[in-house]
Amino acid sequence: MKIDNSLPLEYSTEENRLKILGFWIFLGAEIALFATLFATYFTLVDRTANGPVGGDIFEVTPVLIETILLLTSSFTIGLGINAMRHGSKNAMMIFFIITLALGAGFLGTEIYEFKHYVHIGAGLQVSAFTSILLTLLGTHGAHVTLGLFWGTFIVLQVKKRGLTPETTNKAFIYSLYWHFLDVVWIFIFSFVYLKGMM
Amino acid sequence: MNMKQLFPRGHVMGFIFSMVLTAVALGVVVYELSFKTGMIVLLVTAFMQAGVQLVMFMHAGESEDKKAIYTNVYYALFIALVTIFGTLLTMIWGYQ
Amino acid sequence: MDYFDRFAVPHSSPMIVGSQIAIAVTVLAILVGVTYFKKWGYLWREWFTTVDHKRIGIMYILAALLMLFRGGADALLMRAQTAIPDNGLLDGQHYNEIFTTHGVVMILFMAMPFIIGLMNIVTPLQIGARDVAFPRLNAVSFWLFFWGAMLFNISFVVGGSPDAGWTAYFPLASVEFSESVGMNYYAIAIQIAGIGTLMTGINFIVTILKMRAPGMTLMKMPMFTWSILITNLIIVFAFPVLTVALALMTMDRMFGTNFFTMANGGSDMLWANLFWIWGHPEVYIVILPAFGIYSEIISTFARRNLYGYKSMVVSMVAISVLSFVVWAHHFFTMGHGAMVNGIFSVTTMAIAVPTGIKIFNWLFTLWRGKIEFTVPMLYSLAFIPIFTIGGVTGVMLAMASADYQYHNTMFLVAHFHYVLIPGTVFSVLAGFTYWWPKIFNFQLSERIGKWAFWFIVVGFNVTFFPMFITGLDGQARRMYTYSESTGYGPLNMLSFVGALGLLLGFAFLVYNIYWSTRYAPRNVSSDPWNARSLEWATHSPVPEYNFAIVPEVDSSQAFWDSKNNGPALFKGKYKEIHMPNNSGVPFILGIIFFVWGFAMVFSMWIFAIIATLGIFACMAHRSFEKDHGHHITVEEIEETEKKLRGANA
Amino acid sequence: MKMKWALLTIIFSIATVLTGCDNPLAVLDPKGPVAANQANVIMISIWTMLIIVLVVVILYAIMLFKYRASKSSDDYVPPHVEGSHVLEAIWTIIPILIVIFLSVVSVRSTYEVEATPKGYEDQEPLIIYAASSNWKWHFSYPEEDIETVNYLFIPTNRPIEFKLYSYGPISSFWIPQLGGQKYAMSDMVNTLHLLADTPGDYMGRNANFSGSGFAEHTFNVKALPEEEYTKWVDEIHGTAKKLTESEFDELLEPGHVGQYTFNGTHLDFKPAPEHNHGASGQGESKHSEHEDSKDEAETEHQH
Repeated sequence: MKIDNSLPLEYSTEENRLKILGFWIFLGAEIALFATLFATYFTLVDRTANGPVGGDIFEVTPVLIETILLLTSSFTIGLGINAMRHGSKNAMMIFFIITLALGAGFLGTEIYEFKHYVHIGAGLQVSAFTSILLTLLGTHGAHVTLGLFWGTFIVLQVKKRGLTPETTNKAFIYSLYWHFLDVVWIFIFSFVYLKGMM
Repeated sequence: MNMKQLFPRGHVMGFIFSMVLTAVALGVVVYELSFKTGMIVLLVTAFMQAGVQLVMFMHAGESEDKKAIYTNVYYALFIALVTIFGTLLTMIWGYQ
Repeated sequence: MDYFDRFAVPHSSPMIVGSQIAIAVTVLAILVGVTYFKKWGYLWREWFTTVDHKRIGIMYILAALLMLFRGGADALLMRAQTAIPDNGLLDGQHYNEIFTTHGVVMILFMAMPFIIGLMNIVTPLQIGARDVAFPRLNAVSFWLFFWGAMLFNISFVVGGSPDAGWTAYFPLASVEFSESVGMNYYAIAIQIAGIGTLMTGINFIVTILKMRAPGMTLMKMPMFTWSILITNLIIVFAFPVLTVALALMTMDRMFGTNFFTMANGGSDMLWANLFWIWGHPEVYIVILPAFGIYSEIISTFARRNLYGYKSMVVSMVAISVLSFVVWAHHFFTMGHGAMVNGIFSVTTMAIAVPTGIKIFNWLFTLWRGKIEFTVPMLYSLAFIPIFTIGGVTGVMLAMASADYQYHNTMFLVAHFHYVLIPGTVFSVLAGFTYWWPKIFNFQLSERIGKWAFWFIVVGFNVTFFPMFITGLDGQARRMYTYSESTGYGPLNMLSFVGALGLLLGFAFLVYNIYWSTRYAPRNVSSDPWNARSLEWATHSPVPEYNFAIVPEVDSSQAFWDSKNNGPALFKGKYKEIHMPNNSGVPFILGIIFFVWGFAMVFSMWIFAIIATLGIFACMAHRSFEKDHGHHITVEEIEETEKKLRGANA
Repeated sequence: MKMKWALLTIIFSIATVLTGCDNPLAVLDPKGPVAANQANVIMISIWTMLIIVLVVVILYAIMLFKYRASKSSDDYVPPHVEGSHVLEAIWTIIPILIVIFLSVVSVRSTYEVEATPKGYEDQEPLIIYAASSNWKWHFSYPEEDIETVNYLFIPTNRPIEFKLYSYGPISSFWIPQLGGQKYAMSDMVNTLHLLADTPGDYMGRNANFSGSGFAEHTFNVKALPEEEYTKWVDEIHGTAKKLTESEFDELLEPGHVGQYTFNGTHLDFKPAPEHNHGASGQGESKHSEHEDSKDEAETEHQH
């Protein structure tokens, strides 16, 4: 395997560069996926039937906690990649573990939020609005859940195998995924919650 | 590694910036802006946040595939906007 | 036994029982045959676990041919049923199932895999690469498509076929109006195959962007490769929409959500909207590669370079953008005002411009050429006028107010068959015949091929042209019967006669494969058509590593140049080649997805959860796996090359 | 080449069939201004498209005839020609002009068919609610307070506004000789403007696939002069029985029924889903953004 030492490890082989570009294109597809969910959300947002409207059920506190947790985790994973580029395995692992902890905190808050919605009569089957609200949030939440497992695998691999072209490549791609989830959340935060509460 | 290496300026600034943008967006609810101004504020802050993530954290422009990556992102954005606004046009705005 | 009742077909008939028996016997015969001839090991090592793009391509095409006959049988039954008024061959329910599966099978399980198969075989060869960017992912794509297609096909004999049309409009496709598991099959099977397709899209974009031979800039890529790049771009951005739409459909049918329902605020129009946001780009996904194939073939057999290369590329890019902004023309009659209809009417007609540019460029590629009428060329030449009719009727349909009269009629059916058959079907038949010697090292018989061609072309026109007329006379599509007083009888009979012609044509095609495999001369040259692009610079059959030395390229027809005193393609010495290892995981993942899908269709949640865990286990395995591939040594390359050169000397 | 002649024959035979008079095709045999408008657009587009097809076919025939290998000498080597900016510009600009021309025709006609036909604006349109259920059509005449099933009587020379909706799958209301179709859906009401200027019997049907009974989902249309129409209405007032809710519910059951006539309409006890856009929770607090569009929709209807 040819390793180009002038580049960061995650870019150092041709295979790595293919994977990074491939993942960017995958993120393009993810944008289209979430755009479709948003389009559906905006179409159905007023179709509340006998169920509640957004303004009735949204609460600022949990949403703000989720936002801050996720934004911070996006910051820490950025620091993790920075540490990785400086070759500091330990710092990188610490930042990744913090990221995963913040992600788990986000997920916990979201689970609490979902339970709350079902409790106050805004379950999945109540109206077109609640169906798409929970589906949109749920799709993002499922991505985060998957990300937590993925991140754990990467931490384990870095611990065992050290910073190699493969592990750094995986970690970098994972960071792209995590940042992307943050971007999606920003749009959910703005156009689902804040717009709904306005 | 020292603190400066662990917490590079760009990342810290990006993080502070994203927190500020979140606070501004939150202002829409706190200050009960009109729907129109509120939407404008939200659009601006959301897209700026996305930009911060894309450029500062995701390093979209750092590799030899910069052009392909940006083309991909712009194309995706185009599709996203067409899907969202096209759907609104055919599902809601189009009916009288 | 109650548990097993759910697997019974709700609306059985002798025909279905017959098929159940036939399918069971065939499957058993295959299993026994493979065991008897001790071929399991061979199949597993050489095919099920392969990551070689050429073999994956062959498997795609085999599956597509199978599906072509499944969809073709459906079509023939439809034409037979409507050949005479008040016919009793099929009842309404069966007819509905048949046209639903005909549409899904032909578009998603025939046209798409056929095209993906050709692009698998040809694209890496055409850009001078040794494989695709992610060979393992490529195998996953194939097996997801394959098992998705199989899942869809068993609906016919287990639990009941989908019956709400390939467009599956709500509320007709809801549990309320379509109680059997048929539409569950639709939602789940297409989902599985669709995920595979999305991965193919990513894979080929990266392959084409990053793995071209040195010197091959974007504007020096062969036109087929260009068409594949654009096609995959559309795949990547259109398929996620389908993923979402099908997921919402699944939730509506299984979990009681209210996206498209009639109660609680659901919107049936939204399904149509999402379906066509994917559906219209999908049309271009199956048409653009055809444009690429024709560009290659016409230029080869006119013995000329492609006319207007740049405008060909620009028009394709324009089509890819426009394809995303026209979808509402599929439901002009849904009641949005004149403003919306006007906008989509204009964007739709605008597509005619880049398409027209391509037609004229092909015509001028013939200009001052030296045209040879081989079978691939015949299909390409037949395409031009027939597709033009398809295209101009498309413009007619794009006129919103007139569409109120064409919509849902046989006129529309005639139009899209006039686009898709010369566009997609002719092109894959042409490409299949054209690239056949590259894959198998012998040519298909030209004589039998021409018989097939003439029956298919004439049969096609006789089948579909009358539909333009019955459509304008008010015959709606998807009617299983009509009364004699409507006067639709004679023309429908004519359609049926044409369909029989098509059947004969395809019979010749199969016979050709059989005859040529047995009797055609072997050891034809590695460039039997005197062609122009890089895939013909390889040996036939192509060795595992494609190119012993990576070619250096200077134009879009580098091989032609090198044959005509241009610069040599292969410079330098053999070096060790790194190749990916085979893997059984993609195949197993495909089967797990099949089990998952089957469990989902019948709401057997425990099995579904177990299968889901299996899918995650496969992904985790991949994450921890260390697989660095293998190396082919210089000695091995020398030996292979010597053998292949000897064979073709 | 045989193909060329085959094609030319086909094209001219279409032209003859389409314009032929002995047995005209329904869509091209309009009996009212809306269908006439659409037939006109169809003919304009056919003739325009025929020009394009002819240009392509002629060029095609020339190329195939002149440049086949059997006609050229063995040592002829076709030249390398990149393309021609002039020619490529020609076949870009001319299609653009054609598309612009057809766009104008299309958009203008689309606006026309979405309004009361020209020359009849001074008349009060007759409003008929056409509701589909599997697999029947229910026609309610609120003005006359009568309801029919599976058949439709209309006065000639009076604009008619059909209000379309459905009690089941999406259906498409279509009377080819009076004008194009439009969808009837469960959560909103669509408006279709039609007018018959010739008395006669016409075929009407659901054109959109709606399940196993779809093929027979048809209705008969009879257009009568105004006075005969009034006579028919009076007759019904005298003879037909009153439509009850239970009877209507029974009619909604899936299946095929014959023709029925009633006094009174189902609108009294089952109003059409108007001004609704499927937001079944009407009157609940709405987001301001959509409130605007809703208000507009409402005022539009009052015009």
